[in-house]
Amino acid sequence: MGYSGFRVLKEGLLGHKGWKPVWRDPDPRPEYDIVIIGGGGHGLSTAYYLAKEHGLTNVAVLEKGYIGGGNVGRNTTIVRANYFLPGNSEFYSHSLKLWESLEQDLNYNVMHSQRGLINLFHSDGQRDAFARRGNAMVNQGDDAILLDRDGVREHLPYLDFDNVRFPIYGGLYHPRGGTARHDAVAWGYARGADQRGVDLIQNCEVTGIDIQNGKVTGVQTTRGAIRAKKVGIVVAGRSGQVAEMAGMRLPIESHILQAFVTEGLKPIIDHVVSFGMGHFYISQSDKGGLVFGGDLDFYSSYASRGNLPMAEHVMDAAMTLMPAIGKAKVLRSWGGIMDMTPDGSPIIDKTGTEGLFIDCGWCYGGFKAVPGSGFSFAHLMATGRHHEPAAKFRLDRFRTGRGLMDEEGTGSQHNLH
Amino acid sequence: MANLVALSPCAGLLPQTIGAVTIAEVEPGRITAILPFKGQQKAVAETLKTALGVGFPAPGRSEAKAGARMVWVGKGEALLMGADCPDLPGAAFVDQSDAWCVVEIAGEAAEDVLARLVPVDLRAAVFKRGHTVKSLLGHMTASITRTGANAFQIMVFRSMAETLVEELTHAAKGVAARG
Amino acid sequence: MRIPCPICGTRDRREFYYQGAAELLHRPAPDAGDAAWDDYLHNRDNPCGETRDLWFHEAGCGAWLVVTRNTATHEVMGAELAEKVAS
Amino acid sequence: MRIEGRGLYQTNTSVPFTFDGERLTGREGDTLAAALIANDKRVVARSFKYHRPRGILTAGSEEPNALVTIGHGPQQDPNVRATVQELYEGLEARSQNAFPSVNFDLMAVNDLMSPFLGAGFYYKTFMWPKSFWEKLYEPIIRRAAGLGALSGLTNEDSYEKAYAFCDVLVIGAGPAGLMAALTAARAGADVILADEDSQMGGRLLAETQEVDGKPGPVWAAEVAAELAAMENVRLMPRTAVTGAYDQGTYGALERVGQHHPHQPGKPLECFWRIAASRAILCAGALERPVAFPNNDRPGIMTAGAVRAYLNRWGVVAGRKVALFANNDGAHRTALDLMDAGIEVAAVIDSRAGAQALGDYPLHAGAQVIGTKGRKGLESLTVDTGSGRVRVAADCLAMSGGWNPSVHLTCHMNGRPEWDAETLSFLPRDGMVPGLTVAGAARGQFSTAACLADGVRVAGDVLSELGRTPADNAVPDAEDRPYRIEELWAVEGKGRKWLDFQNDVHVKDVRLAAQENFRSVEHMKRYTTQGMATDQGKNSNVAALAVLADATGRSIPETGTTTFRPPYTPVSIAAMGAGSQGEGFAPKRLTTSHHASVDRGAPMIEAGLWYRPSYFPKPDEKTWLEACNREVKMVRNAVGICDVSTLGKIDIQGSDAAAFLDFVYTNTFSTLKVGRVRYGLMLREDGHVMDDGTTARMGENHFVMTTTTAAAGLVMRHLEWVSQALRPDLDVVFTSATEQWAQFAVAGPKSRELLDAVVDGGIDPEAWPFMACGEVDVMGVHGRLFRISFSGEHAYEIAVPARYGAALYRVLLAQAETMGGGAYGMEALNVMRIEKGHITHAEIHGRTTAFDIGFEGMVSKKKDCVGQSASRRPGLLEDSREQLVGLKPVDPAGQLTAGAHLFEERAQPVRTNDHGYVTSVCHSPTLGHDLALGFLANGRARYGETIKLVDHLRGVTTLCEVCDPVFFDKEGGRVRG
Repeated sequence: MGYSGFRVLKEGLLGHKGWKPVWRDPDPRPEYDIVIIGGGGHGLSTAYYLAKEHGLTNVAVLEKGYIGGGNVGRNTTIVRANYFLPGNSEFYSHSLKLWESLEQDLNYNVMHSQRGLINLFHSDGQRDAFARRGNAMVNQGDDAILLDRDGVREHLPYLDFDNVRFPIYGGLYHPRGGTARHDAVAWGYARGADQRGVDLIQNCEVTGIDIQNGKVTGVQTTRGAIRAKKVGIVVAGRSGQVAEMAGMRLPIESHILQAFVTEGLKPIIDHVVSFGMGHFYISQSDKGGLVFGGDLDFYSSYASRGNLPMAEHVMDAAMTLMPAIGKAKVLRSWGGIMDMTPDGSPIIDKTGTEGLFIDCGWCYGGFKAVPGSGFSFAHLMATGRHHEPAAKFRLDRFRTGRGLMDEEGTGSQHNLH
Repeated sequence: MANLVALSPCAGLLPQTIGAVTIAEVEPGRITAILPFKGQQKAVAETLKTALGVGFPAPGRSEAKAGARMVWVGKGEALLMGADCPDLPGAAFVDQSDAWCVVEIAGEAAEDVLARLVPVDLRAAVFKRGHTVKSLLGHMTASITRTGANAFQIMVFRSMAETLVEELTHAAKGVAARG
Repeated sequence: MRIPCPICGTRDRREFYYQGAAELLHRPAPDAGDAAWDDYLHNRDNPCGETRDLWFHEAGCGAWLVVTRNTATHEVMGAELAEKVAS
Repeated sequence: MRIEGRGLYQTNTSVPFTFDGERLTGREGDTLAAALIANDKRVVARSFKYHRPRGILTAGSEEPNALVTIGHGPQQDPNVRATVQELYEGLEARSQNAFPSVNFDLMAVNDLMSPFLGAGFYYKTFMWPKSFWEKLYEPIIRRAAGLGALSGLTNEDSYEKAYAFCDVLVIGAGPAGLMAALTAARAGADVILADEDSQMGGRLLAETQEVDGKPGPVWAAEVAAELAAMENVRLMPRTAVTGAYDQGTYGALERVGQHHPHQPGKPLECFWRIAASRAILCAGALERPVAFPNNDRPGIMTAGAVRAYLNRWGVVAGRKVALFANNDGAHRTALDLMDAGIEVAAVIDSRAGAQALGDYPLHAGAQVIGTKGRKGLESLTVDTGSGRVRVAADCLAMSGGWNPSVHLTCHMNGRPEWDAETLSFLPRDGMVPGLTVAGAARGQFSTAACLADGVRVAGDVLSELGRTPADNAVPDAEDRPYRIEELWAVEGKGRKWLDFQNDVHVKDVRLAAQENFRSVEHMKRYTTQGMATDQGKNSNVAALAVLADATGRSIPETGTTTFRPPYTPVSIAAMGAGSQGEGFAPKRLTTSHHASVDRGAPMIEAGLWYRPSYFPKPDEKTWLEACNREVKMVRNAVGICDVSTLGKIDIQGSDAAAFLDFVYTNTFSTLKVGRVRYGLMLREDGHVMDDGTTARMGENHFVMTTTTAAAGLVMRHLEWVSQALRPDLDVVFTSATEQWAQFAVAGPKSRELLDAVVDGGIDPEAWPFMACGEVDVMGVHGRLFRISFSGEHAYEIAVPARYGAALYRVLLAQAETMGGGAYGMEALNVMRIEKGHITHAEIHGRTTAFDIGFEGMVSKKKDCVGQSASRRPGLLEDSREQLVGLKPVDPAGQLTAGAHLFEERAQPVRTNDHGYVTSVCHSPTLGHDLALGFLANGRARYGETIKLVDHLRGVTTLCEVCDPVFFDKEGGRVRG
């Protein structure tokens, strides 16, 4: 059923009786061509692109809880393509292009809003590093503008420019950066996949992966065994546990990232703003809440909740950067489970088991990757070949040292990002 | 040629009295970091005891005798304050007389002021005279020792003297304003 | 979160730096080969449940600790000096 | 309306305040909400989506409607609950989210459009044309969004944070909490009793019940006084415990300076971190509204709120009050109102068997199926079961039962359990380790039960702590049964509001179910129910019941969403207190800081330290002029620079040399005493961590130097290596950075200068390049190192820090007599680039020893940290980007840091990218720009012409690739 303004008007007059389920709730069939483990953003988009780009619709997405209940439903909703290392650069560039036509593609308003992102810098050294990044973005065909202090002031007059520990030297402006409504992304992909015949199976936890002679044959679930020719693992923070079912040990540690939202306020922050000295980023949602976050809590955890020291640190950063928001009140905090790789960049690859594929390691940046990740992972699973923009997301880069993507420069070892 | 003039870390910043606390700089005398080598902790403690009457303090403790004080500051490390370091063959000893900014905060509100800054229980019932901790004070690492019923010695690295004074006075003003 | 430092007693998490899985204590020989080094540096059990990991009491006594902890509940079962575990 | 003689605060002190500019008067002890009710203000707010006129619904922090803005200018505080804000003289309150006024709001047109604006409508439209979202639709939606407004001005108020510790934290000071605190305190435990209200007593303050033969508020005041007098008790009124965190850590927000006129310097709020061995949650319960048609009219309130306003503050929101309930407890409202002489229009009880407790008209088995009065309730329509009657009433007290305040128990992901008897979610044991629940928060709804539960739970907690309760006596109090039957949504024409603020009604939840948003999480996210400022405190259970009904499941099967911190919203300023302005990080100042500032040097930050950028002369117009002069000064005469910020680590022990061999790639055991060696340190992943010089002061004594930025990192790393990797080594170390003030004395005249300062002068034979040792400087014992970062003949001289300021003055004075002077970071940077010396611009974390041409320094004769990983094939390939020097082909050509490198004729796009520029300077020595950068296979490309492209700054320059050492390659000057 197509969505449109006309349809909304019609249903409004008819008492909304005509709206149909956004997706079905099918029982699992005994066999599929492809089983995707994980009904989060990346799993759903993978299923959608398998169907749409490759015509593969005998596909099931197995979700142990509810669709979109993982990190796609708990993040700070930022969408950007401002990476600078080869590998990341082309991938996020491709993903952003998919975002830019996502509403029309999905016939679902995910409220992708390109309100612009500004990364602030606070020293000459940081300016040079951001210039390098901005030039890489332009090399890639994306947009970047280097703002000086006055340029930042024009966009963000409410920042503290005068009495501040880390003065603002300028900012890297990425006009095509922005935000999207996170839940809608999951629902839009779910609806699109379902409409094309993909079975979305909720409350279905995978408990085992069946492998015979080095080849995957299916999965065991809480709703019975399901045979499959190919299986894709797309479970973010749970990657370690699911991979273990296939006898794999991954270069992943699961960590907490907290995020915060304030009570609704009249618009004050029109961009996405990030602080260069203290891992702090903020935007204001269309409902009026300030949505912001900071760094990892820095200890491995599956608890989806954080502790006060990092929460306070985030507020500290807010107060030094933009004390105009001091009287905004934090309404809710939450924590997502981040699948951290040693170098902070993701993995989209085959595994040592034939027919078993993995898409993981999105660290704290998975939301903006949802379209690109699904597109590239679907390409790999359907064709057996790496999709060019994601070709560097290899599992073996850590062993060989070839193509490490340590954007932060803090090291390609765990807990340095 | 003239001699070099010595300046203390908080010169021009202290003392200050705010509400029910007074914050003043302390001239600690000579400070020597003592780090016993492997297996030498006991021998070093005995040498110190013989020479100065103070041993090597247990974690979280300080000892004092006739002006000489030993303040524990970390794993395998204590500061000898107020006395010259005797010959200690079993330990590394490093002059730190100029490395620390040493301040005393005293008065009825001292505990309340420190409760704004230090994530450790410093109330008299659990943190008694002679007890010491290495912890945070605001965003700085600090050594904090109770020196009296309402008095604490605070030490941070010399370069952060100005921040220390700002943190303490800011907290003291908030406490005082509550009345 | 509070961590029981064997030297200082139980302290707020903000005094500690986190390093990750305690298997970092078992450094392979220089010639152990790339698989052993890859495993040591990168691959992790990443358990959901009990784990042993490394914490540094940076703003306290300066001891490296091995903390036994539950990653699902954040329960902390205990801590020992890394030095003792390692030697 | 004020009822004289009623209420706890019988003073004659009137308190003037304004609401939307109108001058009004309240009474001491009032909340803003009580004062507005006393002044017969009915519409005090507008709802979020439909801009419906709204009145006050509750008497607590859960209030979803009556949010106002307090104050103006930088003090402007949006979204303040009128039900919590205490009245004070001059309080300035304004309504929000209405234009032009709360009584006449043009945005109420949304209400007429509501058939089209149901749950999730925006996901289905606003998609065409593509470009209209950012340009048209979103701006309109954003303008309509939000409740109150921030001032947009920098905060000027004071906030604070603090820590507290206790054996037992009691959260909530109602009957259960007071008894729990009293029991624990009398047994000698260290107790903190925190309550979000301004006064201890909880519901006792709002009811007319007696405890121990005394009026409840009197009893509560006596207990609070006893507790206040005990040394082991800390009472924290106006303090909401906002979050439960691990190992007994609780966050709490105290309102310190918001209940009286502004006092400059006094904190407005304090955010507490409380570490408690045990906690007892006595947070009470919150009353549920009932979803019946048009249940959101001003004048419709929870029954408990009606009693609170009457009994505590002596005000009533109407003259004819009706009651709609499904439980016995609510009937007290009618009794209290009649006692105060207020007409009770009707009591409508949905239970067929309901009995009247007094002389009031009761409709048992009846329901309210409609209301009238857009800006204030006028009448209700009641379905009595046998027909419809219209009841005139201007206030309706409603009660759908009570929800225990289990929120904190859910902060660690625990889910409460549905209880069919109380029709509420009750906490399970152990949801938060160390936290036990007592009283109404676990479904004990009578006062007597709460008192007894507080005593019992405190006793359990005490025995866990190894203490014995001193006294187990429980005071007498009312023990009336609760008796409740299900009543969630009443059918009938009109919208039945669930989430008042977000305008979510029963039909929205049913639409969600119809569209298969059947998971409670999906329903919440799709409809926005529970996402308003009350976080579903008023609406969650009823919405869940409606969803359960719509999906044919029971409530337990349907499940519940979780509660996450904070319990009540916490201002960013409170949680980030102390960090505004310069408080975000410590400032580290060198001993020469003030002298540099006095000379007009702009100070820049490096690893928390402040260092001088350059020292302008009066005739110099730009920083570059000053920088060029300083470079020439050092190259031709002598310059002084404070280098105390570099980390200095004193390392001693019989295995000190072996230790250094393990942490550095190169060998230090072969270094002679009295000599200095440059060292390179890797991370275990084989990339460069830091570099610096280390001096051997004695056989078993070294002083290591780190870069300024990495000093802490290196110290942590050394501890790691010594404790975890090499506990076998006999080595100890400590930071000596702060003990020494150290100055570089650089330039051809440096020895001449030092001859005048160092006692006994400098014997050139004794001080060759890379020598170190102890010296006396004007009678002060110090250290001298003959090392150079500038490439000139240079020394670093160190004295104890107390003499730093004095020595800097002496050195400068001496230098100035020799045509020299101070130089800053800009000149230092130019000189090190001229010499090809790397900094963290080059060793930025992704570079290896191979990349910077130092792979020869990674000794193969010994193991060291990072050695194995550095041998990975991918880290040794020629195609890697390698450190090179770059100079413009045209000497006037401009180089910029951050630019990328391409072959001369290649398009500047990613696929042609060959590298990038890390450091750039204008060299006054060579007369053109210089750069260091990384170029693919760069070392093999010296002499090649490549293209530097900086899109962002619009620069394209052809460069020659060269060796990174541009000046004095042979090093004659440094050794001279």
